[in-house]
Parts: sequence; structure tokens; C-alpha cells
Amino acid sequence: MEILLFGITREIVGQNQLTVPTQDRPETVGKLKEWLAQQYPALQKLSSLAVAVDSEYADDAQPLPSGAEVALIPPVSGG
Amino acid sequence: MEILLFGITREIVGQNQLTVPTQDRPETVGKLKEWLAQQYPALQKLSSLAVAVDSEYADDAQPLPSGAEVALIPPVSGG
Amino acid sequence: MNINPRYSRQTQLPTFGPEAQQKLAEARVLVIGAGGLGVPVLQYLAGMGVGTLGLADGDVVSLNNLHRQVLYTEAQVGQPKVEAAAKQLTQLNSTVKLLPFHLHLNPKNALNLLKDFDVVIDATDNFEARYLINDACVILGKPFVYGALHQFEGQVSVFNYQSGPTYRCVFPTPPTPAEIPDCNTAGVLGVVPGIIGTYQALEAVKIITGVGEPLTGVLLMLDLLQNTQFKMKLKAKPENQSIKKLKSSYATAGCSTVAALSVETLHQWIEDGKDFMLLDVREQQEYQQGHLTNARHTPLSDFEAQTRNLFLEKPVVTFCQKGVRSQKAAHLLLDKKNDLEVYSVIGGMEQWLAQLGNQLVINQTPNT
Amino acid sequence: MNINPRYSRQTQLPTFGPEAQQKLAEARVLVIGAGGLGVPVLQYLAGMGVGTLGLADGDVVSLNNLHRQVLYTEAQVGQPKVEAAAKQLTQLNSTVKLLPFHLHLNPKNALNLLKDFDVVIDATDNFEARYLINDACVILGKPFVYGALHQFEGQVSVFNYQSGPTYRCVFPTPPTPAEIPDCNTAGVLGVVPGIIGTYQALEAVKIITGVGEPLTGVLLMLDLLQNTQFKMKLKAKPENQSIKKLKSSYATAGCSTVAALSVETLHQWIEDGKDFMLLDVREQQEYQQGHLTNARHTPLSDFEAQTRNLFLEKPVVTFCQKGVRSQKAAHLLLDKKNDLEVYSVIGGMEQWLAQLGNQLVINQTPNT
Repeated sequence: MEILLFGITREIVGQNQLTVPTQDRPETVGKLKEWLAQQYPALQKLSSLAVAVDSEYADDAQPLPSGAEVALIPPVSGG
Repeated sequence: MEILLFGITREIVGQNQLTVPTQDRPETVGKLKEWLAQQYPALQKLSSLAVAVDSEYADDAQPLPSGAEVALIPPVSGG
Repeated sequence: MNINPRYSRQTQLPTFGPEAQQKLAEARVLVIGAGGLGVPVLQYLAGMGVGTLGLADGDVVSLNNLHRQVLYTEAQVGQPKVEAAAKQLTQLNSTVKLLPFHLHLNPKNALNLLKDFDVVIDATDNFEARYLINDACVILGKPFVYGALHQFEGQVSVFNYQSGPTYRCVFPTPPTPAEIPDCNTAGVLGVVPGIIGTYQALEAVKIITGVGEPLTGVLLMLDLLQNTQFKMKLKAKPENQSIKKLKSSYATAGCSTVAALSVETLHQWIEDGKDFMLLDVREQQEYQQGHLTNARHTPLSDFEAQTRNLFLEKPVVTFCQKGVRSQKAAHLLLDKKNDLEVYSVIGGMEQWLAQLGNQLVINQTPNT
Repeated sequence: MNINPRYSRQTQLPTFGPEAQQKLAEARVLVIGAGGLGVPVLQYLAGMGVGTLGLADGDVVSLNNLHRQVLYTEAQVGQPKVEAAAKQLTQLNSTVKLLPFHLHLNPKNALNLLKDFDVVIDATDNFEARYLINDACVILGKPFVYGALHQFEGQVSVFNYQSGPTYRCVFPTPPTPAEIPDCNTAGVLGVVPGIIGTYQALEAVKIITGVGEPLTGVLLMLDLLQNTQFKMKLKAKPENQSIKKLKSSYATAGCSTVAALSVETLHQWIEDGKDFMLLDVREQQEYQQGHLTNARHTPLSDFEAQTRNLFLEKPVVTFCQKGVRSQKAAHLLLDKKNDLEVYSVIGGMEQWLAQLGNQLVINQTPNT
């Protein structure tokens, strides 16, 4: 599963995109967040991190189908 | 086959998109232009009209596969 | 319908026409923040003919603003942004009614300020203001156009429009400064807020005129380094639409800002009888040699004790000899009360004497 | 490396830094067209610190420019755009070297004008200029940043960059006016060129600094009513990269432009000894009552015969009583020679007398 990264998550991960290995594929958005927290502890401290699944805002309970396109969207404040 | 329209071609056709019926499906970009000229004679007078096939610039000889996404892009001059 | 030749190029657009132009003329738009985002928003909304344009900002123009805040001039460095902007915009379009508000938005002034406008533009640069604007717009039922950026990425959306989602429907709670870079510290390439701000101006026009599809229910993300865009569809969450009251503070600890104040503006405030507290943080001898008529003496060397019993409610202006110690004092005050409205006077007493001479100065002894 | 505090917010960007700022400072950029696209390009490139900024435009500021050309002021209406722009931009950033060229680009002046710059911005509004810029850039090996719009759609690309595709690789030949709306007649919503122009400024910065991915080999299409974008990948065609010589004319019949000239500028040109031909197209009696010292009498009633043997080579300025007949005469001249540089004086003799009195006027009889 491919995850598009935006904002500070790009800096935390060090690239614009992230691949979740097939054997690790989380079943829900909440599980994905747990997996991310394990891999990149700095992501854990983001209290407001929006997750888009197939270009729609997704709550933690939302299931992640196998072909899902996921994006991590943190708030940004600059102006 | 769906054709995305831009610029003056939207005004000529009267919408942002155009469907080519399956039975009419042209084999090449050149044939598509002929079909368009028949349906919308005003398109014929566009001497420079770029055609994108699957988001790439296409010459008249280029074949049109059945699932191709086509766009008509005329030059614009405003500033 | 009166057709103004000034807008002929807009009114001749088939999808726009004189009707949309008339709607612009009748619209009242408030732009909060006259910085990197606010400048292009203000320039284009004024140029296009929005009838009433409010602009709210508590800062003054700095030299390092000019790379992206291209409305201002070098000569305006040190002036309040809203005054500088209003002067420039009047020269562009004298038919627009400009309402400058030189203030930092806070929970006390927000509802009163926003209530008279139809559309609000969030052109701020910090989470504190963004969540406050969101909540105030939800309470008042006003749509607002959101724009924000991080390095070469931008976000744009129209929130709280026709029962659509709000900012909190995307980002429920403000991040702490430890999570996300905030304040005025991150880098910005000059033209990036120019792009985001022009998108915001266009969304405001869509809302006002009904032309086009406003970005409601969608967060648009622009990656300007790679010229890609990504859209996230949003859902309105009822709990975010039923806010009835502002929070008492939106400050995220450690991220409060000290505004710079020019001596001219300070002079004006004193003359106008504006209600604020002026703290002179210089030492005893400096203070005695000459201080402003209404300054309270609170030397920086004993600042904590001197200010312990101050009732920090009204805006505070800190003042010193050259403008350095007043900055420190201002930050100490913010550590005590992080939603306080604090200004530090640029150049301090030396600047005052250079520009205003002995006006309002008490006990000034001649330089011998 | 010298770090200028003015650009501190840019140089602190990790991907930008003082190195990229230094490249901006050393860059020489020519912006052709100081209108809807050129204004935001000029504002942001000047603000961000491009070292040398050329601006070329033959027009004067009109009232109906101001809705989208937000750099200018009402007081500058009638002034040459490049002069007005240079005045404003100097106030924004006095450290930028501004080179204003008050001219319409043509096949005679193009190569000489472009040769001293590193990057060219096509911020024009007609096909004639766009194809001329393309060919000149190909001959000189200069990259150029293209931007254009139609109603709410925009196109942006970087052409002729590092052997990449050119404008002719997308659109091989200029459309005739019958095909595509051209000239200064189509409607434009004020902020739309603001968005396209800011994208162009960013592409120029990418080319100059090497930061990000320039839009080379790609035509970016923005639909701003629906906030969608479409990219078309392009291929370079060798026949378009091997242009060796400009065409003698790029005019598309019926779409040549008459520039407006203020009486102050005309006065300046005469004082400066600029080489042009001044045609007074009023009738015999008007001419005798008072005409400018160097005006050739070519009455509009007999214009064809009067101008038959004129050698139309240098710029021509047409002049009448109020500025209406001079427009007609200018268009008649363009019908004869469509790449002629033609100006019509705004307000004619009445404006001259009102602003300059009897200066340079011969045979003026008192109004009795």
C-alpha cells in the first residue's frame, strides 16, 4: 500500500511517499496510525493528522481496502 | 471514449466533455479530428489544436487504444 | 444596472457579467492578516471591486516582509500594516470602502469584528488565529476562505459555507508548537503565499458571485515544487457545527507574538487617548533623564517584582532606550499571560527623540 | 556568502538557503508584457530579489487595466506601463536593477532586446508576441516561461529549457483571429492572471536556482472555476529547435495593436529628440489654428492619398483634436503595414493645451 505524505510528515519520514509492506497491511485507519507510530515515533505526537483514503477524509474506524490510496495530511499554519 | 475539452473547444461544443459513441471510435488521432470536424464544423478551422492521448501530446498518426483518455487543447492568448 | 467602465474586462465575461460585478460591489469582506497571504487577497479583491474591504492585522511592516508582501514599500517599514495597505489600496481603487483594524484578533474582539462582514478570509500565519477564526465564523454563521502553507505546499478550502465542513472537521484540535512549526519562524519563498492568496481571492469571488464551484467540502493541497495537486473530500461533523461560545484563550503555549510599534503610532495612541498600559523598562537613571508622560517605570533588572501586581488586561506597550530590552520585557509578560496583547516600541527613546523631539517627554535634560 | 536580512525568510528555507538567494541576485530576467500576467511576475521577482529585471511593454496604463494590474494606481492612468511599474517596484525593492523598455516587441528589436537576459517571461496577451518570443528564444538559446489564459483557464509551461520542447512543439502555427479570440478584447476576471502570473514567477525561480522541478516538457492546464488541473507531456520536435532566423512579420491580420500615448510622453519624446514621425490628422483649418512644431499634416479626410508615399519605417504617432480620429488613422496605417509601431495620442490637442499650454505649438491663435 502506497501512502502519500504532505507537510511535516515528509520531513519526519524523509521522503514524499511511503510503502507499507503487504504482510503489514493494516485493516483500518486506526491500525495504520499505530503502524506508523511504531515505524516513525515522531509521527505519534501529531495530535491532528488527517488521513485520506481514496481522496476522502477517513476516521480511525474506516477499513482500508487492499488497493486503497492513502494520504497523510497534517495541519500547516504558515502564511 | 471520453474527450476532455479546453478553451474555445468548450464553447464550440457547448460542454466541458464529449463522448464518442463506441461504434464511431476512430483508430487514430487524425481520424478523431475528422470525426470531430463532421460533428462540429467549427472545430475544423482550428489550425493549431493539440490532442493529448493519455496525457501525452499525440500526432495525427498516433493510434487510439480503446480505453484512451483524450483531451483537446487549443492555444490561448489572453494575459 | 450601472456598468462601470473600470470593470469592463470583467463584465464582458459571459459567465460573469454586470450582475456578478454588482454582487462584488455590495459585498463586505474581512481579510484577517495583511501579510504574505493577505497582500494578494487584498490587492485583487480591491482591484476587482469588492465594495467594502475590512483588513485586520496588529503588526507593522518589517524589511524581511517585503520579499513576499509586495504591496508595501521600503518607506513603510515600521508602519502598521493595515495603515500602509489601506494607503496603497486607495491609490489602486479609490471606490472601495477600506476599513483598517490595527489589532490582533482575540476572543474578546473577534465576534464584534466579524459580525458586520459577509465573508471572512483567513490569511493569518498561526494556529491560534486559525482556530479562533473558525470558531467565530461557526458561531456567527459566516463562510470563510482558508489558506495556509508549509514550505512549498499550500492548502486552500472554503469552510462553514452552506452547512459545509469546518476547519475542525479536518483538524479537530490545535497542534502544540512541539508538533508543528508555527509562529513567524519558518521559511517562506516569496511567491508561494502569492499563489495561495490568489486562489483564496478567487474562492471569495466564487462565494460572493455564485460563479464557479467554490472549494467547499474539499481540501485542496498544492505541491508547488512539483506542480501537483491533491484533493481530499471532507465530511461535515455536527459537533463542529454547533459551537456556541468562543474559548477564553486560543493561545498555544510558547507561540505568542510580540507586535512591533512605531514611535509615530505610539504618539498617535497617546494623543487619541487609547486605553493601554505603557511600561518603561529602562533603569532608574535613564528614566529620570527623560520619560514619556504616561509611562510607568518597571525596570527590566527587577521586572518580575515590578510587574507582579499589575492587572494585565488592557494592551501593554513596552518601551526602552533602543528597543531591545522592551522586546525582552514583552516576552516576559507573555510568559505570564500568553493571550496578552503586547507591543514593543521600535527604536525606543532614541527613535522618539529623533522623530518627535521632546513632545510628551518629562524631565528631559539637555545632552551635555 | 553575504546574507541579506531582507531575504531571511527565504534563506532559512532548508531547500533554498543563501546559495539560491545568491543565484537570484545574479540573474537577469526579462518580463515581456507588464499587464495582467506581467504585474504579479514583476512584483514577486522584484520582491524576492532577482538582481536585474527588464520589463518591456509599449502600452500605457488604462483605467480598465486596474482590476487585474494591481501594481498601478489611478494616478498613473495614461502613463507608460513600464515607467509606472519601475516607479512602484523601486519603492518595493530599491536593490533590484530595473530596466524599463517602452516598446512593442517586433522582429527588428527582439533579438537585440533578449540577448542580454538569462530567462525570458512571456507575459503578453497576443499570439503575435508569443510566437515572436518563442522564435527569438530558440535562436538565442534562452529558456522562457510561458503563461496564457482564456476565461477561467490557464496554461503554464517552461519552453526551450535544456533542449526541451518549444511553444511550436505544442502549437505549430499561429491561429488566425477568426479561429481564436485574441487581442485585448476578451474578458478576464481580475485574479485569474494573478494566479497564472504567480505560477510563472515560481517557474522562473526554479530555472534560476535549480530548486524544484521546472515545468519543462509539460503543459500545465489549470481550470480555475473547478480547481482541476491537467498536464500534457510534450515532445521536442527537432524542426522547431532549429529556427535560425525570425520571420519578417508575426502579425496575424486584423489583430495589430495601437498603443496609447500620453501628451506628457509625447512632449518628452520631442524633447529627447526620439526618432519618430508625428502625423496630425486634423483638417486644414484646425491645423492652421495651431499644431505641434514637428507635426506633418495628413488630414484624415484624405488620409490614403496623404500617406501613400510615406516611408513607414520608424514609429508613427497620430495626433488629432480629441484623440478619436487619431485612433482611426492609426488603424488605417496598420492596415497598410501590420508590424508598424503606431501610437495614438490620448486627448489630442485639447489635452496638450490643457496640460502643456502653448509649448511647442506653432500658430496658435487666441480663443476669441
